[in-house]
Amino acid sequence: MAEKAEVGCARPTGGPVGEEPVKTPQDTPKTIKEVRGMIKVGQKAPDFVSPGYQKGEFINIKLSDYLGKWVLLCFYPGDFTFV
Amino acid sequence: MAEKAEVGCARPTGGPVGEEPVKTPQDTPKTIKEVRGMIKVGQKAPDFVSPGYQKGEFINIKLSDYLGKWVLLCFYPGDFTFV
Amino acid sequence: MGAEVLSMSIDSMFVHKMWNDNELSKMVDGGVPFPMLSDAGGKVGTVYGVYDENAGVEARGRFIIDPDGVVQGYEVLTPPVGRNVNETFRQLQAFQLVRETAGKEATPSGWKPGKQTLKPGPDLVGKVWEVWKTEQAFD
Amino acid sequence: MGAEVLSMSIDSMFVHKMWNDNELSKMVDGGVPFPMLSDAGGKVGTVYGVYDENAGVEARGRFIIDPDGVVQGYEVLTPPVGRNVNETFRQLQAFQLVRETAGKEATPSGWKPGKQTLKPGPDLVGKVWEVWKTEQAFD
Repeated sequence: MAEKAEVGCARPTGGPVGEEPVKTPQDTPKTIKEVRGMIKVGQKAPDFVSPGYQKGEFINIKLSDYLGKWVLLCFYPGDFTFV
Repeated sequence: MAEKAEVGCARPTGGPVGEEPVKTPQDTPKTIKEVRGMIKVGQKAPDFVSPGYQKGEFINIKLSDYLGKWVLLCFYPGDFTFV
Repeated sequence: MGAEVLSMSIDSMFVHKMWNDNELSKMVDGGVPFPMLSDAGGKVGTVYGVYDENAGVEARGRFIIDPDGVVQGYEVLTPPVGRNVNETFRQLQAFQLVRETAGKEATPSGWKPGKQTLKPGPDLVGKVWEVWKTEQAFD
Repeated sequence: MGAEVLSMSIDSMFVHKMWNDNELSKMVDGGVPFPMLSDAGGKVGTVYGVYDENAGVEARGRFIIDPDGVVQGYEVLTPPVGRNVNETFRQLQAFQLVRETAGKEATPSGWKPGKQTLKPGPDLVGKVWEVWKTEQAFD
């Protein structure tokens, strides 16, 4: 699930992967523009790949590798912050 | 704050009011498209007008009339549902 | 509780009245006190990201809006799972405290009124573990 | 608890390691067990609506994703207010129950494991007040 990463001098980065969110045919063009990229319950979580750190190792994670499991994805403002 | 509404035969409706969300100058066009209309913490709640019912009266509400107060805006799937 | 409540669904205000009179007034003394708003067609719900075009209904979205009209927090759940009103109160009280202290105090995970806050500043960087314990998030 | 945790911020994986080693391992025995992901530039956070371009950091967004990869619920808070981990567990358990019963049971406001669920159906319309009391949301 977590692929171990080789680490060089460049800071690695990740990003969203896969198709754009599905557009339902009955959407008007205006609606499509407004809802594009908006997260909605009942719809697929946008897939992504991301480098990370876990238990002493640098790894690469792809969200879709977690299909079949429940996932809690938690964003936060930053390391060494207070809350 | 809540303006009382005259009720005729047509079912009244409301909708968002005011300007489009502010675009920050450093956004690339791609980013603007993706974030447009997306709710974000730390940014203004989109204003709207809406008809409603309160304590025996039909009313009209405008969100921006509540400036100066904390507001809990709660959506739910529908009247006479179960949860 | 220091906040105005507005509820909203795609039901008309006529249906809101019927629901209040026929069911909710049997659950809450005197019926629903706050405005029950009607969002026919989901126009407002679309802007707030809670309208499901296929089902034609709105998800359980809850938005905390401060006195400047700024969204401080929100939560969205699919229809079968109900909210936790106590958690909404906890968050509202936390946002009100942060606003009253102009950001001088922050509320750590699991904070509720009466529990310890944190006072962010350079001296606290890397030292949160000295003043705040993980168990405090759960007591 | 039946879910995989992924955390994400704009910090690099090198900073994640330092935070784990120098502070978090003093708060949690053995350090952080789950992957701490790095979202430099906020590209993933932008798609999830939690990235603040002006501050260059991400808000406290928390997304519950089911085994089909579908978002069942989410919550976003501004930085000064911490989450309530117990509420996240409550919601996760509620979504898991709804999935296990294939929607035959729904969890009313304030539900937690062991408390009454509702079984939606035509007979229940307008009769929730007979089987479920508002106080149950708070006990």
